[in-house]
Parts: sequence; C-alpha cells; structure tokens
Amino acid sequence: MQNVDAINVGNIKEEPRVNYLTNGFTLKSWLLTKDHKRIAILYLVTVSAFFALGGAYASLIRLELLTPASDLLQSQTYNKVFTHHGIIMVFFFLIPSIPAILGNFLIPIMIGAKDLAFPRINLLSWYFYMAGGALTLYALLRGGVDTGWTFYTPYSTTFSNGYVMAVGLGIFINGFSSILTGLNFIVTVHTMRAPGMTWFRLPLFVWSHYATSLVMILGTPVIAITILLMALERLARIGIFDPAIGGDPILFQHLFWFYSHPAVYIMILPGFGVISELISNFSRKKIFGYEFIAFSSIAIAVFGFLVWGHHMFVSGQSIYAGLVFSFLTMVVAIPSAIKVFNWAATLYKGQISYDTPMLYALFFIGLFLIGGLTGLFLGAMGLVVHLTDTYFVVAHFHYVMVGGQVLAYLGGLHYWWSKITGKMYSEFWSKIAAIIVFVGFNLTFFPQFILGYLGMPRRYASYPDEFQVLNIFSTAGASILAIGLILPLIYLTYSIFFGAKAPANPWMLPGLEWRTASPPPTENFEETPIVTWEAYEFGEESGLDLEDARNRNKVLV
Amino acid sequence: MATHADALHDHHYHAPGLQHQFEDMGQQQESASIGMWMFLVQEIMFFGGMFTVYLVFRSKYPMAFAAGSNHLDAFWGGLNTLVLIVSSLTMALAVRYAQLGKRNLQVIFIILTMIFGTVFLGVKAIEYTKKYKEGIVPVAGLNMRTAKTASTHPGGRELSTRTGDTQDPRESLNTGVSESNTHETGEHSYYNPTGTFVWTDASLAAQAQQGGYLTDSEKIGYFSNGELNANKFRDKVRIFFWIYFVMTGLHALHMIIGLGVMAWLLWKAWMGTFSAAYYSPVEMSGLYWHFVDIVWIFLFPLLYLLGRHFLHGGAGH
Amino acid sequence: MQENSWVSIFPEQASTFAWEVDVLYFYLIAITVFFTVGIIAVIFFFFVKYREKEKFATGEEIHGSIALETVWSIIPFVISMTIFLGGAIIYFNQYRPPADTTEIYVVGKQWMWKMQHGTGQREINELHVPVGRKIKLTMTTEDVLHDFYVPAFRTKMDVVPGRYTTLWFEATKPGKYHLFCAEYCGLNHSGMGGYVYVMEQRDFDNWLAGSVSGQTPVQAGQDLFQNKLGCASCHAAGQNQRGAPVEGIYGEEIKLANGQTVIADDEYIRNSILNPQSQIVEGYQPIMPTFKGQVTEEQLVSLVAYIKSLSGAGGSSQTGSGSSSGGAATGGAGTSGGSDANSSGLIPRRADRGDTNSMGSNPNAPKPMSEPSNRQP
Amino acid sequence: MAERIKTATESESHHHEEHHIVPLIYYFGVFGVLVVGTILTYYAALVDLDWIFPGANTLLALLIAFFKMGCVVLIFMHVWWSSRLIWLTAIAGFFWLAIMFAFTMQDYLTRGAGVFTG
Ligand code: HEA
Ligand code: HEA
Ligand code: HEC
Ligand code: CUA
Ligand SMILES: [Cu+2]
Repeated sequence: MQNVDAINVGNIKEEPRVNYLTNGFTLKSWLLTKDHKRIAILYLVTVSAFFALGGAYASLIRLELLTPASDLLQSQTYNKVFTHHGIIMVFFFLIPSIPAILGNFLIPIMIGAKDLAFPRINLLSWYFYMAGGALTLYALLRGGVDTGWTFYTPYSTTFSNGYVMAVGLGIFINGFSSILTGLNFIVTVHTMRAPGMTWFRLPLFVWSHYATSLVMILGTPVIAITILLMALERLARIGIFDPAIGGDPILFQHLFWFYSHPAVYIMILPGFGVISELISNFSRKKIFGYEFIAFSSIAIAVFGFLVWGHHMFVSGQSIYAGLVFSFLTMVVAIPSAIKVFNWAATLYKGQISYDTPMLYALFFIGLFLIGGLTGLFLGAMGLVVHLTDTYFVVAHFHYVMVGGQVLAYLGGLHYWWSKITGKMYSEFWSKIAAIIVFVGFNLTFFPQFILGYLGMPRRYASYPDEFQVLNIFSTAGASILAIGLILPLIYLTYSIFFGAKAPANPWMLPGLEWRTASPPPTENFEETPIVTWEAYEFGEESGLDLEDARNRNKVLV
Repeated sequence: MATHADALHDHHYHAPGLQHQFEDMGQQQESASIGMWMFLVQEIMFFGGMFTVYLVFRSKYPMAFAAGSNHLDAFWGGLNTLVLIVSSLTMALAVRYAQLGKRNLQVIFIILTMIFGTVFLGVKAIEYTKKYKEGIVPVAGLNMRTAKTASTHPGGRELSTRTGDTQDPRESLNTGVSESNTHETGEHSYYNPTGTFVWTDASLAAQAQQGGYLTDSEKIGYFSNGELNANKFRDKVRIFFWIYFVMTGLHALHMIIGLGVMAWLLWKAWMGTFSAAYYSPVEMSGLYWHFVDIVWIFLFPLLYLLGRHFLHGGAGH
Repeated sequence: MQENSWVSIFPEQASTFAWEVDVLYFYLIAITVFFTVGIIAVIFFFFVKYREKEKFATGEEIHGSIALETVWSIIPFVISMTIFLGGAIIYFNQYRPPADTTEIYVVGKQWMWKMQHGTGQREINELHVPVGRKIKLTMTTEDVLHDFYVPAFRTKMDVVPGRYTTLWFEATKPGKYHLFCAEYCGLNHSGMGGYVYVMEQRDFDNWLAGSVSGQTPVQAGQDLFQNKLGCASCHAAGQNQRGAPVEGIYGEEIKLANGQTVIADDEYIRNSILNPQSQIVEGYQPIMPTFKGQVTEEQLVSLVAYIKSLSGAGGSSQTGSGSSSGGAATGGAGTSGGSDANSSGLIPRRADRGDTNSMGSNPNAPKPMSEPSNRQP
Repeated sequence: MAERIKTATESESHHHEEHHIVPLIYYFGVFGVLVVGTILTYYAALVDLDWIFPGANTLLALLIAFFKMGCVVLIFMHVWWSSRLIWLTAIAGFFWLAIMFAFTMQDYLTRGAGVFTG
C-alpha cells in the first residue's frame, strides 16, 4: 500500500502523461471544472484583475495627493476613488487572495487528498465571487459609491447618493463565497487527511487556513445581515440606524466591526501560514515551536472576535466598553508576537538559502513587525484619540495588509509557482522586483506614520500645505512600488511560456506537495500517500534522498 | 479522471452515492455532517445579527416592543409553532425511515413535512395579509409616502403639505436661523419622516410611566406635549414591526428554501436513491429543517408574547 | 516648534495633556524600535551565520522550548499591559472633563463647524479660546457623523446625530491651530475645517469685546425665563412657587417622585423642559407643560445656560452690547468687530464650501426613496 | 515516527459503526415536550411575573425556549449520538452569539441613553 516512489522524491521519474492543466483545453473544462487546482487558477486570474484595478485606484489616490489642492480629482471623485480602492482591495483582492488561490490549490495536496471535500461547492463559491464582483464592478462603473469602505450610517443610509445598495449586494453575495470556502476547508481538514497525516503533522499553512476558515464562518454572516439592514434602512428607513426616530447609528459600527475586525485576521492568518512554510523550509529544519504557532493561529481567530470596539474609541461608545476592548486588543497581540519570535528562532542553526520566497519572508517579518507594533499605538486608548482617522491608521493597515499579507502572497506565489505552472521563474528578476517592492513600499507608507502623527486626517482630497513634502515622498514611493508589482506580472507570465521546466521538487523539501509532479495530475497523487514523517522533517525519516539530489544538482548546475 | 488507482485497493463497499474525492461512505457522510453543522453555525450568526438588533432595541424601548407585540396574533403564532413542531417530528421520522431503508414510509413523511411546512407559510401569509390591511406592512403600509394617507394621520395637516425632504425639523436644530416660527403655535406636530404607520395606542407607555419603570431611552423617546406623544411612541413601535418583519421574513425565506430542498428530496426518495448505506442527504436536510424550527422556537415568545402579561396582569405592580 | 524647518515631523503641543500623549507615543516608538531592530538584527545575524553550507544540507533538529515560549509570551504581555494602562489613564483625562470648565456649544453640519460661546459670540469654522482656561465643547450634528479634531491639542471626538458628545481641553500656548473634521462625512469632508485661535486672556477679552453680538446666552435665557416663555410664573424664586426650584440645582442630585435620583446635568435640564413628565421632581405635581416645539435648540441652550448660571456654574456672564434683537436668541447680527469673527451670518468662509445652510439646498440631502437620485454627470 | 499508521477518518470518527437508529419513543417524547413547552410558554406569558423582577416573563419564556431547543438539538438532530466535534460545533455557535450579545450590550448598558432628538 505504501507508495515508495511517492516518498523517495524529488525523484518522480517521469511526468504523468496528463496533468491538471492538460486535462482538457476547452473553456467549458475550465468554467465547469470541479478540480480544486483549476478553480485556484480561476481565482488567480480574477483576483489579480481586481488587484490591478485596486492598484489603479491607489495610483489615482497618490497622484491626487501629490498637491495640497484637490486639483486632479474633485472631492466628489476622490471620495469614490478611495472607497472603490478600499472595497476592491479588501473584499475582492485581499480576503480571497491567499485562501482562495494558494489555499485552494495546496490544502488538498498538502494533506494528501484528491480534492476538497465539496468540489462543487468550491466551484459555486467562485461563481459567487464572480457574481458579487460583477455586480460591484457594474455599480462602480455606473457611478460608484462614496461612503468609504466602512459604510458608516447615517451617511450611507440617508445622505449618500451613490449606488450603495448595488455595491452592498455585491459584497453580500461575495460573502457567501468566503463562507463556502471556509466551510470547505474546515471539512476537508477534518475528514480528508491521508493515512498518517495527524493533526500535528499538518503543515502550518493548513493550520492557519483552518483558523482563517473559522473566522470566515463565524464572522461573514454578520456582515451579510448588516448590509441587508443597511439596504433596508436606505430603501425604507426602517429606523434602526436613524437617530431621528430613535435608532442608533453607532449600532451599525458595532455590527460592521464585529465582522470587519476579525476580517483583518482573515487578511493576515493565511500570510502567517505562508511565512511559516517559507521560514522553515528555506532554513531546512523543523520549525521552532510548532504547536505554539499552530495554536496561536487559533487563538488569534478566537480572541480576534473580542476586540472590535477598538475601532470605535471616539465614536461615542461608552468609555468603559473602550476599556475592555483596549485591554483585549493588547491580549490579541500576544499570539502574533509568539509567531514572530518562533520564526526568528527557527533560523537558529539552520541551513538558510536566499531564494526569492525567503527574501519575501524576511521583508514580511520586518514590515509586519512595524505594522503590528503600530497597531499597539492604535490600541492604546490615550494615543488613539489623537491618531484615529489620521494617516497613521492608513499607514498601520497598509503595513500589515500590503507589507504583511501581500508580500506573503507574493512570496507564496513564487514559492509554489513551479508547482502550479510547472515552470521556473527568473531568479534574478524576482529578486530585483522583491527589493524594489520593499523599497517602494517603505517610501510610500513610512511617511504616512509621520503625517498621521502630525494630524493629517484620512479621506482628505485636499490638505494643508505643510503636509505636502511627506506626501510627495509617499507618491514617489507608490510609483516605485507599482513598478515592483508590475515586474512580477511580466516575468511570471514570461515564465509560463518560456520558463525552464520545473522538477517535481526543486528545493528538495519534505512537504507532500513536493512529492507529486509539477504540475500535479488531476487527482493529485498517483496513489494515496501514506505519511510517516513529521511536518518539516528533513532528517532520514522524511525519506528524501538528499544525496542523490545533491549529485543531480551538481550535474545540473 | 478514472486513471487513479484507488479501485485497486478500495476494499470499502462502493455505494452508489460515493463521490470521487472520498475513499469511502463513512468519510463522505462525516464530511457532509460536519459541513452541514458548519453551515448551521453560519446560520446562527446570520440570525444572530438580527437578534442583536432585537436585543438592543428591546432593551431601549421595552414598552413599544410590548405594544407592538400585543398587536400580533398569538393564536396564529402559537398555531404555527405547533405546526412547525409537528413538521419537525415528521422530518425526524423521515430521517429515521431513510436510515432503516424504508422507502415508502420515508416518502410519506417527507410529504407530511412538506404539507406542514406549507401550512406554516399559509398561516404566515394570513398574518401578513392582516397586517397589510391594518397598514403596518413594510413599504406598503409602514412607509407609504406621506401625501396619500396624510388625512388619516393625527398630524396629517402638516404632513400633507410636505414634500419629504426639505423641511426636516432637524434642520432647525441649532442652525441659528429662523426656526421658531416654522412650527405654528400651540399644538406641536411631530414630523414622521417616513409616512403613515398609524399607531395611536400608547397606553402601555403610560402604564409604565405610572409604574415608574420606563427606561432612560423611553423617557426621552416617547414624550412630548406634556404627555405621551403617540407619534413618537409609534416610531418605536414601528421599529418593532420592522424587526418583526425582517426576522419572520428571513425565517419564511428559510422555510421556502427548505421546501425546495424537500421537493428535491422527495424526488430522490421516490426514485429509491436512499438506503441504509446512503441516506445523508435526508439527514442533512433534516438538520436544516430542525434548525429553522429552532429559530421559530425563539421568535415566537420574543415577538408574539413579550407584552402579554401587561394586558392580563394589570398595571405592572 | 519646527515651524521653519523644511519638513516638520512632530506636531505642536498646545494643550495640557498633549505632552502625556507624546510621552506615550515615544514610549511606544521605543518599544517598536527595540523589537523591530532587535528581531531584524537577530534574523540578519542568523542569515549570515547559518547560511547554507552545502546544497540541500539539513539544519539541526530543534523542536522548541517551553521555557523560551513562556518568556516571550510573558514579556510582551507585561509590556502591553503598561501600554494599556498608560493609554487608559490618558484617555480618562481626555474624556472626563473637570468641573470648572467654560462651555462652548458646537454643531457640525455638512460641511462646517458652528460654535457658540457662552458669551454669545458665534463663529463659523473658527474657535477663539483663551489660553489657560478649561474649555468644554458640547457637540452635536444635524446630519451625519463628524469629528472635531485639533491635532495640536491631541484630542478629537465624534459628533453624533441625536446625541450630545463632549470634548474638553485646556490650551497652553497662544497660536493658530488646525481644526479638522476627522470623520468622513461626504463630499466636502476635507474642506470641513478651520482654525482654533488660542489667545492670551487680554487679547481674548479684546476679541470678545469686539465681536459680541446680542445677548449672552445667560441673558437671553433670563429674558426667556422671565418674560417670553413665562417660566417664572411657576418658577419665580420664593417659597410658594408651584414649580420646583431651579436655583442651585445644577450638578446636584435631584430626587424624583418615583424614588430615583438623577444628577441635574445639561441633559436633565434640557429634558425637564422638553419632557417634564418623564422626570417628576419629588413633592411636585406633574403640571409643567412641555415646551417641545416652542423652544428652539438655541433657546434651549440659553435656558440651560441661565439655569446653570443660577447655580454659579456655566459660562461667566460677560456683559454684551445689550441690543437684543427681537426674535429670541436667533443671534441678532451685530456688527462684527473682529476680523475673523464670522458671526453675522452663515456664509461659508471658503469658496469651495458651497451653499449649505439648509438641508434643502444641500447637494447631498437625503432622498432615501430613490437610489442614486442625484447622479453626478 | 514508528507509530501505528491510521487513517484520518478512522482516528476521529465514531459514526459509521452506528447508523444510530433512535427508538421511536424518543421522537414522540421530544414531540410531547415541545407541545407542552409551547403551551406552557403561552400561558406563562399571560401571567404577570414582573413582581419578581422586571423581565421575569421574558426570562421564563427564554428558559423554556432553551429547553425546547436542547431537546430538538440533542434528539431530533442526533447530537446526543454524535462525535465530540459536532457537540463542539453546536456549542461554539451559541458561544459566539453570546459574545456578540455581551460585547454589544456592554456598550449600551454603560452609556447613557443620550438621545434627545426624535
Ligand atoms: C491584515 C490586517 C490587519 C492586521 C493583522 C491588524 C493587526 C492589528 N491591528 Fe489593525 N487595522 C487594520 C488591519 C489590520 N490590523 C485595518 C484595515 C484598519 C483600519 C480600518 C479602517 O478604519 O478603515 C485597522 C485599524 C486598527 C485600529 C483602529 C484604528 C482607528 O481607526 O482608530 C486598531 C486599534 O486598536 C488596530 C490595532 C491592531 C492591533 C493591535 C493589531 C495586532 O493584531 C498586531 C499584533 C502584532 C504585533 C504586536 C507585532 C509582533 C509582536 C512582537 C514583535 C512582540 C512585541 C509585542 C508586544 C510588546 C506586545 N488596527
Ligand atoms: C488589501 C488592501 C489594500 C492594498 C493592497 C492597498 C494598496 C495601496 N493603497 Fe490602500 N487602502 C486600503 C487597502 C489597501 N490598499 C483600504 C481598506 C483603504 C481605506 C479606504 C477607505 O478609507 O475607505 C485604503 C486607503 C488608501 C489611502 C488613503 C486614502 C485616504 O484616506 O484618503 C491611500 C493613500 O495613499 C492608499 C494607497 C495605497 C497604495 C499606494 C497602495 C499600493 O500598495 C498599491 C500598489 C499596487 C499597484 C500599483 C498595482 C500594480 C500592479 C499591477 C497593475 C499588476 C498586478 C496584476 C497582476 C499581478 C495580474 N490606500
Ligand atoms: C405651569 C407651571 C410651570 C411652568 C410654566 C414651567 N414650569 Fe418648570 N416645573 C414646574 C413644576 C411643577 C416642576 C416640578 C415637577 C417636574 O419635575 O415636572 C418643574 C420642574 C422644572 C425643572 C426641573 C427642576 C428641578 O428642580 O429639578 C426645570 C429645569 C424647569 N422646570 C424649567 C422650566 C423652564 C425653563 C420653564 C419655562 C420655559 C418652565 N420650567 C416652566 C412647573 C412649571
Ligand atoms: Cu464632517 Cu468630515
Ligand atoms: Cu481591528
């Protein structure tokens, strides 16, 4: 029953005749596929398109902010631009990015399953994503919304003229995509693990997706009902958010952040998972404190639900509630700290190689540290009174979301690129691009911390002159950042057509995904693998024939 | 697709319903049940958002909620509760007979479940119609634009002349310009921003005022003109009715979806798809059905009964 | 501070608690630098020291260490608790106004700030305050959420429709400071701001003298109380009055007929006038009629100010120019002496502000029934 | 590790040993409880219990509702015979609901009503 070949790899001797990419070329074979890997590709394409669109909006923001006056864009347009930017980036790019693309592709392979537990639901969730995305896009093109991505009442319900309901409906539908993906992952992890793949042999990538999925299932329905109520309020003034007849606009904020704070962990936990993989695999040793990293993900998911009020310190919420939320905000930072320390400790006595994904992992740690620690500034009540709704907050969340999750996403994409496409990207260009991204990113967002402390409020189309210098830095940085992000688009696309063929296991790593062909066959493994080694096991038990690989590698190089 | 080798070592019983990604029926069934439970957790949070809203406003305006609730018909509500309970029983039995592989009983109980489900929706329809006639159905009654029905409204004189947006009284709040004369002498007319939801009975609030158990929000929210302002009270009752309609509406939507699922199930059962080895669709649909029942178990007392004791027990204490 | 430098990186400190906020800020910066630099340094060190010796070599097998995990959970926890406590203390300073404040009323509306001083001055998008006096802003809005934010004072507070929120500060340094609206409020959110002028007491008195227009709220309130609204018919001082005494009640505990007690704060007085039946003072009959609909918000402000002045609380009653314009306290427009006191009308200062006096002319006015009712071309 | 290799499904599922057939008596028992509970709820709502403390009626109604829910969940939905995971899931759902209630109300109950318009 034990498939010796499957274990003694890097050495899959011959390519399977048909892999998941070559298994059907018609449009229908893509659009009606139930193969998780193909669905991941569908997501990859569409999510990237949304990223490009969100990035285009970001460019408009930065260009407008080059000068103090609102000259390039009138306030009216500017307000829509940052709203669209936020909505697209959050709901249509970052939330589905790692889970729906890399998670979808890898989780079944990593646990040795043929597919997710519910392939049809998986496809359905992509269609929900598309339907929600299409509706939102339609509304944006027809005129869009200007409420900010937070949709605060009573502005959104009574005063805004935009297509609030259409966009709301789009996000509502998209929410089901998220819920179904989460549901699928949880069930898959519970029931589809290969023989021998115990919970504590799971790659941390899987653990962190498990935690993410919990948040998706527990949080997303609340935003759905909230949006429904907002739409009803707008349509018919049901009164619950309308102070004129006894409603409470702050209730909306409670409901919104009940989802949206945990949602920021949807936007970082998958990144944690990727980084754990990268750090451990590229130092070629077991990760330090496996259990702590695994459980800290769960802890973040659970405690993440208890702190939403930290977005409402100055909203008129009771100050005693603020106290509780501030305290718990500090508590929820601890599991993140544990992860960071464990990553650093993993490097100790490793055999570290500096491939591009590892570069991204390093950048991730640095930027997430800054982003996370500035989160503490915002969790400290006395300080956040000054900082809230300024550019300090903008800088904070771009450090965690772009410096964190987006870099993790890029790192992961590079790391598994050979597996996904069967081709190698250019190591040279990818390193250049990574460095450009890092430099550009910091130049864009570091000045915003200073701007924020100086008091520049966010969502401002025009601003006082004395803030201009820092804004110029920021805009300059954004241009560099854009170059750094467009480069991968080019060399990755190039590699698909002209790249070198990737071996099954280019780095001689022990994870199950490296024990099948690149790209994998439709059913992932020729035969159900049987797992006899621990996660990140490089020793003999892993069954990797490193000696042989080294020899072959010498020949190759 | 079929190239993979699991047939070679597949020593499990290969049931008709086994999907390709699973090794055996046990795995498939467990997946289905965990998946269904995750889905139900999702549903709990979905309704939970509404219950939170209910909780907030109930704690703010208990008397308005009681007044609105007393206006609902506890007979129909109670009847529907019983109907749903019976349907839950028949559903449970349908699952049981699916487990036992008894096709005919299974079909019969699915049909019964559907009948009771339909009765429930029928009763709901009767209730909604009644509310419609009384002018308290969303959009149609709660929110009809002012002009049409202004004459029936206590403050109608003023409302009928309004176009809707331009003369919101909030405008006069501290603007520092010309307001003292926009509201004519003496009788203060309270402006109802969204139309005619007619509600004149504020006796419960009066009762609570005498009893001294008004909440802070109520003290501010109901009073005007030296006494209870029925219009202001009405707005809070209106919030109750909105919550009532949204909650029961979402519940009814779940019932309708449930009936769709049942229809599909019926067809499958009729075709003899299910057996003692493969019945998880029936079981999963059952879970869903019972969940919807549970929601109603809470909705019934929280919406229909919460103010009854004020009617029957006299004036508080 | 660094007004002249090429680019400033630190805002001015101009309120009593600004330094507290800054201390916390620097404390957090220190923590951030410590952890960021520390961890990155360690990582770099490992990167260099343990770089791959041979292709596909295997790192040393280390599983983890409970001791280490405990240490690096507890240390951050302790540090974060210091942050939490520091933050909480400062926050309570920021949000619990001291007793002896001068009150100013603020109304936010799309997209302007309207201030009314206890002495009767009105300003638009500008606020003049004396240095060294504790100022309390009582704020509300007519439309959407706004947020009153003065970076130099390190404080801000959302302004919520249907509620009063408060903000207090004590300015420490004369100067001109930015006032921003920090809660997104629609089209001209970024234009909804102005300046706070902090002046030496003497300058401030001059400014007051130059710009007083009409009665002070206390005077207006007195007028309303004694003449216009006839409150005095029941509340005239003396023992035999029908109404409960209003003298000296401010800030006191009032016993109500239903046995509860309440503190007579602004809300209470306001509510007593608008909804007298909801809180009956012990020992009195519920005969007081409501004045809802008869008094405007402004008159209410004046009445409240007057009743407070009877307790020696509230705004110091400066003498105004005396010419009371007929129609109650609608802010009879006197000649405005101070160049910036824009008290005579509601003309927005900045050209781009648009005509926003009433919701009717507001381009963003509510039109709830029709989705995009006013689509931009 | 040289431990026994077991499949994931084997290691944590207990369900397919038992297609648990629940005796009819359970179903009808629960049915009876539900009917009685409903009637009880109705009549309890008519009695004024505010003399105990305000809201006693609602509390009683909720207690009955929770009991009814317990019966449905445990028997009709077979949780009683299900794996620990299902138990955990069911409980977690309500636990999260409680979080939402508690943390929202901690704000409302500690701030004044503060509404003056309307
Ligand atoms: C990926 C997304 C993401 C992540 C991971 C986080 C993580 C955190 N965030 Fe952030 N946040 C956002 C996205 C995110 N945030 C967004 C989008 C907004 C704005 C929304 C809007 O208004 O539009 C926001 C806003 C926001 C606010 C509200 C600001 C305001 O509007 O007033 C607050 C306040 O507490 C906050 C705090 C935190 C904290 C404490 C963490 C923590 O989880 C961080 C924990 C990490 C660390 C602490 C670093 C590692 C630790 C160590 C190296 C050890 C040392 C640690 C100690 C000494 C404790 N965030
Ligand atoms: C995931 C989240 C995410 C991401 C990635 C970004 C990315 C960026 N953001 Fe954004 N941002 C938000 C989430 C995000 N943002 C949110 C939630 C808000 C708040 C909105 C609100 O207030 O309501 C906000 C607000 C916001 C503001 C404040 C606006 C204001 O308050 O007035 C600014 C200003 O500088 C800004 C800038 C940028 C920049 C320069 C980037 C850059 O990193 C973007 C770089 C990307 C590109 C330039 C695209 C280039 C790439 C391609 C074209 C090819 C890619 C295609 C393929 C790979 C196929 N963002
Ligand atoms: C018909 C008589 C009458 C008139 C006119 C009247 N009041 Fe009163 N007022 C009362 C009585 C009686 C009470 C005590 C019972 C209660 O609290 O309602 C009272 C209570 C109050 C209180 C609460 C006092 C406390 O000690 O707590 C305030 C404040 C007040 N009135 C202000 C006013 C103002 C301002 C006006 C004029 C605009 C006014 N009243 C006009 C009869 C009157
Ligand atoms: Cu007012 Cu922003
Ligand atoms: Cu948050």
